[in-house]
Amino acid sequence: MTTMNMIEAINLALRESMYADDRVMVLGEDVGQLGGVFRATAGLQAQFGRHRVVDTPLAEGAIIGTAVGLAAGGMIPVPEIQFLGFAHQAFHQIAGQVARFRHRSQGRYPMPMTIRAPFGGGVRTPELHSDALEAQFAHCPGLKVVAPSNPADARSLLIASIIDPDPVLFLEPLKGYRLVKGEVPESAGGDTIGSARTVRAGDDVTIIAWSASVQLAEQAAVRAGEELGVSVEVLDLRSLIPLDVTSIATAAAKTGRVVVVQESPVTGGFASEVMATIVEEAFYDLEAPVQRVGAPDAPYPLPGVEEIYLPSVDAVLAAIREVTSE
Amino acid sequence: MTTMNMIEAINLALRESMYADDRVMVLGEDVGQLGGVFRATAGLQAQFGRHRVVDTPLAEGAIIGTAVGLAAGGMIPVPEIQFLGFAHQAFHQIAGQVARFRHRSQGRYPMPMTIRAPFGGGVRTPELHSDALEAQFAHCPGLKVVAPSNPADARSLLIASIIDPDPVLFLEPLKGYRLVKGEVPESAGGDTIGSARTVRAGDDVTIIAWSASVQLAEQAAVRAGEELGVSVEVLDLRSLIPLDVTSIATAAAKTGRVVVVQESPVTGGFASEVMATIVEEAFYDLEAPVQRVGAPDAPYPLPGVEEIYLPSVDAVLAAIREVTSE
Amino acid sequence: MTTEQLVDAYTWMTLSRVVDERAFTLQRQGRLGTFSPTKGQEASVVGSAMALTVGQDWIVPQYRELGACLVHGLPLDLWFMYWMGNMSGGRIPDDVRILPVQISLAAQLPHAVGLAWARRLQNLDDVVIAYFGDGASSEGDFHEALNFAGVLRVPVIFFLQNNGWAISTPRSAQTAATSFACRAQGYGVAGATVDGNDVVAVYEVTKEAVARARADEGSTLIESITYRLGPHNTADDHTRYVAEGEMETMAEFDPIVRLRTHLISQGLWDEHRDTELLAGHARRAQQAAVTAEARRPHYSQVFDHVFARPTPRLARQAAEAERRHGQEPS
Amino acid sequence: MTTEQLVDAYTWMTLSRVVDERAFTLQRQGRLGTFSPTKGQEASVVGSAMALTVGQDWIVPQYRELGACLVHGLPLDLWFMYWMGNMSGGRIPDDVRILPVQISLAAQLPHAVGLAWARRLQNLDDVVIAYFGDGASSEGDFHEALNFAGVLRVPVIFFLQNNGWAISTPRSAQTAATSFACRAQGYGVAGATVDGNDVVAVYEVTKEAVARARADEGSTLIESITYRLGPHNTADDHTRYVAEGEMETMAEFDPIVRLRTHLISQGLWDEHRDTELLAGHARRAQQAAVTAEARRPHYSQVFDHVFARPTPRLARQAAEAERRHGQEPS
Ligand SMILES: Cc1ncc(C[n+]2csc(CCOP(=O)(O)OP(=O)(O)O)c2C)c(N)n1
Ligand SMILES: Cc1ncc(C[n+]2csc(CCOP(=O)(O)OP(=O)(O)O)c2C)c(N)n1
Ligand SMILES: [Mg+2]
Ligand SMILES: [Mg+2]
Repeated sequence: MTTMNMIEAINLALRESMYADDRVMVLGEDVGQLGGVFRATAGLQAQFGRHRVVDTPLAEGAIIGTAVGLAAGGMIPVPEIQFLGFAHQAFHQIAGQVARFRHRSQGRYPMPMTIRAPFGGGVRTPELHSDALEAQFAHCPGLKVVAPSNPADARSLLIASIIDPDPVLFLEPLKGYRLVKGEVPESAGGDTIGSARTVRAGDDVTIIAWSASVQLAEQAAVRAGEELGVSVEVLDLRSLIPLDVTSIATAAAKTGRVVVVQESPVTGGFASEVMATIVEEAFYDLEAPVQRVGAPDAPYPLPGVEEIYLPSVDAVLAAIREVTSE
Repeated sequence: MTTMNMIEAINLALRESMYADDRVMVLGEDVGQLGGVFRATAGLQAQFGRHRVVDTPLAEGAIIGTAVGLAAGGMIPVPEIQFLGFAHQAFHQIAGQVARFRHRSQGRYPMPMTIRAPFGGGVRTPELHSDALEAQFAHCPGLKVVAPSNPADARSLLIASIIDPDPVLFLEPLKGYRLVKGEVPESAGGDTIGSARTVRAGDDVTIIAWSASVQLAEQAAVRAGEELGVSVEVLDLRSLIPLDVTSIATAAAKTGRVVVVQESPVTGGFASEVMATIVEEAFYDLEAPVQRVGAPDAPYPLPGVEEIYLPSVDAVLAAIREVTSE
Repeated sequence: MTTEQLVDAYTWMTLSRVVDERAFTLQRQGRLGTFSPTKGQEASVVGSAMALTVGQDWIVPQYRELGACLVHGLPLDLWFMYWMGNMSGGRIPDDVRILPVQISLAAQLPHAVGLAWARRLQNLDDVVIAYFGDGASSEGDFHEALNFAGVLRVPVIFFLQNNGWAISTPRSAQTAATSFACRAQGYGVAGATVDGNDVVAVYEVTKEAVARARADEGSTLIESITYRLGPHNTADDHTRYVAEGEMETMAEFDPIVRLRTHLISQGLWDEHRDTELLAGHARRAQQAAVTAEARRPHYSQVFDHVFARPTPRLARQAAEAERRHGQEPS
Repeated sequence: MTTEQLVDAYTWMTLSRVVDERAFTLQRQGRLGTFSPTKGQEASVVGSAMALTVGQDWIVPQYRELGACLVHGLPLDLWFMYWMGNMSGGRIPDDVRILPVQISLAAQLPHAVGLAWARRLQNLDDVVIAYFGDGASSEGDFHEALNFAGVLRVPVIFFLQNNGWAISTPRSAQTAATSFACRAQGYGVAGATVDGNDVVAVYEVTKEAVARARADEGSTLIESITYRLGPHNTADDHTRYVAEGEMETMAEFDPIVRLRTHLISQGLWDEHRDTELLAGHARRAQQAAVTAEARRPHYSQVFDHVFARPTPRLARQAAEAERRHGQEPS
């Protein structure tokens, strides 16, 4: 066991993956010489060379588009999008090409590819760098979407994503890059994409969250215990696609009182899918309406008001109060 | 009252809008000389001239991007995207620019713009022409999303969208273009964006749908009456953003048994938002779990199997049976 | 081009034309979906494809390059299946080096760059040719792909078929540039313009580009000036926008007529062989169409190959479909 | 440029530099967010902006063009507010013709085309200048915007600041083209290259482009060759990728030093005036920063101006925020 932050865990996973399989290569803006603007790819070019860690011209569409060709041609590309907001420049390649190539070719051209991108707010970035856009990508059939909340998962799920024969959008919580530290085991083990994990057991209320919202949920859980005497279970989805429907149903049924926390604007966010799934799978176990916590239906604002925009521990606590009120 | 199909109603609304306000202009691929590949803009160039109905080069990003500048410069652009699937090429302009310009400039640069695009399946198109992608756009704060199901609404809502001071993505059901006919009143009246409408009253089950799925819902409603003796109400959302939360809650509460029908793949589709809204607003009125009908979590396939992919009247009927089973 | 190659080119070009006609008829009968004929562009498509090595080099199509796919080994029945809406038609055989039909304009261009890059990283000297139109050249993907190609110095031939039209939009409204090929220097790649209705010229210019690519001298942008002799696709009515008489005038430059005239004048061809060839093509097209039609699409095409293994929810959806459609005759 | 204009240019350039320095300090103190200094590019930014008519023509910025915005009337306190993270800093006064800061690289280029198009449609002869970098030029938006500009023949000046870097990516890795300006002919627009550290040259070349644009002769792509004299932004450590000594060498071409030397040599300037000017700038920057800091952002910035009128749900969310934050001092 070693303690590391998210960035170190991601860097480790990349290094391990590149070491294990020399078809794995990294490409993107500033990933080589600089080692990434957050240093996620630091040292990789020195270790694996300029052919496997490539500073590309500045064009997200072509970063993903060439990765499609690289995959078709026998490589396992791991493109980085510097901030998820700029994956919009490549949306046609991600939704229309990456996600559909295996299906279109009926298996002839699989797309083993992992697109890495930091996302989410709370670190006072310029505009367009902080929006939590996962729901837009979770509705692109053929694409998997993985969103770890802690270093151990970041490491094991990134390795699993790169090994996975299908394309994965691997979302890294910007806020957690340096802030979230945790134990990472010696061996990456055989983690699998598509399984949620209970990160905290509890009896009265279930919070379902992913990525940076898991920390929010955990903080709220602690305070709910202390301030309200409410015992809270926290389920970390870890992956949105595939969605771990079974674990969601079990966790929801266990307490019958569920709060779903997302960082993105409420309307059309992925929490709505989680709620719909709970209605389908655990309706008769519900004791109260599922509560949803998220940002308002507005673009991510400038830093001056981001704390007002972002869901807070208080807001999660209020939802816990609400869901236990009847 | 005149009977017309969707295309004729849209063409009429464009003509009326251009006649009423000479800042309104149409731009896009093949919209001028040809009058659009579906003839939605037929005759407009002849009537309003080459400056107001413009055949652009083939680039969706620039069609939307120049529309941003046109709006900032005092025009009211109505860009057409030939098929919604190709709006992905402009996703960065739609989500990152069109939707955010008013907010970014704190009101200095509003974006009066209506982006028209046909979408949805059932008409045996080539790949990428038929996917129902509305959920991806309904999660772009700052953008309105309107999706009429019939000619009268297409006409009145398109006029309302063009008048609206904010940007609207106006989704036109490809399948309904010629197939769906209906009465259209002499005057467009003052329709408003953001209000749902009950298109069929009923007592036992509520179906909520939008765009082409409304016809599916209506057909299922008739059969449910005949075959199951179940009286079905149908609520046509007409607009996804703004969402008519009140009408959804009322319609759900009325019967307590709700089926939501969407054409898009189930996971992460807009039906999940409708279900989450029902849970938030009408949970205690529910008599049974809300049922969701949609396409499988797969890309829209080639025509040979599209009837298997698309939600069917049978599938809606099965959901009605399910929701009335307890 | 050798004499033999000239006759080969003529064979492929006429086969393409015959298949077009067959497919058009099938479309009118409701037995085949919307498709875009190659008519008028056969020299451009076939001449370029013949300059690459079949089985080694790669074809990255848009959607209007039947002849190139045939030259490189695509079974004709697969082509019919695809345009009949059968997803299995998209399953290109393992030993055929062609990427799937690309409906999204210019989206295939960065794929071609990545593919060539991958092969070079594996120390293989495959060359990639990517087809696209004058309209597609206005998409951002064109620019990004060519710029990457220049920087990466990959062996790609960007083969732009300037056929005068993007549906109803004339070339003159597509760009104010005097040529498309002149864009090459803006990316540090080679550029060339060629009469796309002259199969020999097309072959030669592509051959040079292939040689450069193979020798690691990088990419080439070739503008092949040709003409779309008919509607954009089976759903299009070109009389709404093509000036009266223009198609008829342009038909005089039909590359098939031109090559036939040349072959006959050189004593390499005659009426009799022509009749036989066309009859053979007709049989072959008919046969392929029948084979394709007989392979009814299976409901599972919706679910298979979305992922290597379906997600739990997709598996459930597939099981549900199996329950509903599994018994239907296929 | 007239003598007076030269001194004006020097005034704006030095003000830009002083504001950079002030902002850098504030950033280090945690009082201002991540921002990108103009340092080294002041001649390029100011010289070009001065070639347009203030109050009539339009500035379409990326994010590194403080000087151009100042020339065209942006109140300095708004600039500080914006980079301090106060959304009200994005509210450009009605009589100032500047579009908002654009974080998405090259996304503003089609906006500039549309804006110019709109003005022409209204029979106005405004000209638009759009700024962007060597890195941004690789985005698809660049290509699409220039191609539209050519076809529409709109009065836009595409002002590409080639400052050698896109964060850590050197110009040599950005494109294999020998120049960026040579791309102009691929769009049928005019092209020009200029020494971006020579304010007179920049002014002159832009002036010509403005004249062409105003005369309805279309757009120009200007490549201004300059150098980023420092890190990409306040979060960047350029020593990780800039060769040792390179910044120091390039500092010898600092456009401010160059212009000052010229002014002094022409007897138009002296040490005393310089000291006074800089002191005035420092006071002005300090004052603007203080004013900006005093205007605390109000919670309602999250909700206001998302739409003309909020959707019902957004209104509910705003009411909830009002309940939670409405009482906080602002
Ligand atoms: C990205 C994208 N936008 C729009 C379309 C719709 N569309 C199909 S073909 C076509 C014209 C293409 O013209 P060109 O590239 O010149 O090719 P050609 O059809 O002439 O071979 C259009 C606009 C599309 N398929 N993809
Ligand atoms: C579309 C997009 N992709 C990536 C980024 C992240 N990013 C910000 S600045 C920058 C480099 C820009 O270089 P250049 O265009 O040369 O402008 P400069 O900073 O040198 O002025 C990058 C990659 C962004 N802001 N937008
Ligand atoms: Mg064409
Ligand atoms: Mg730069």
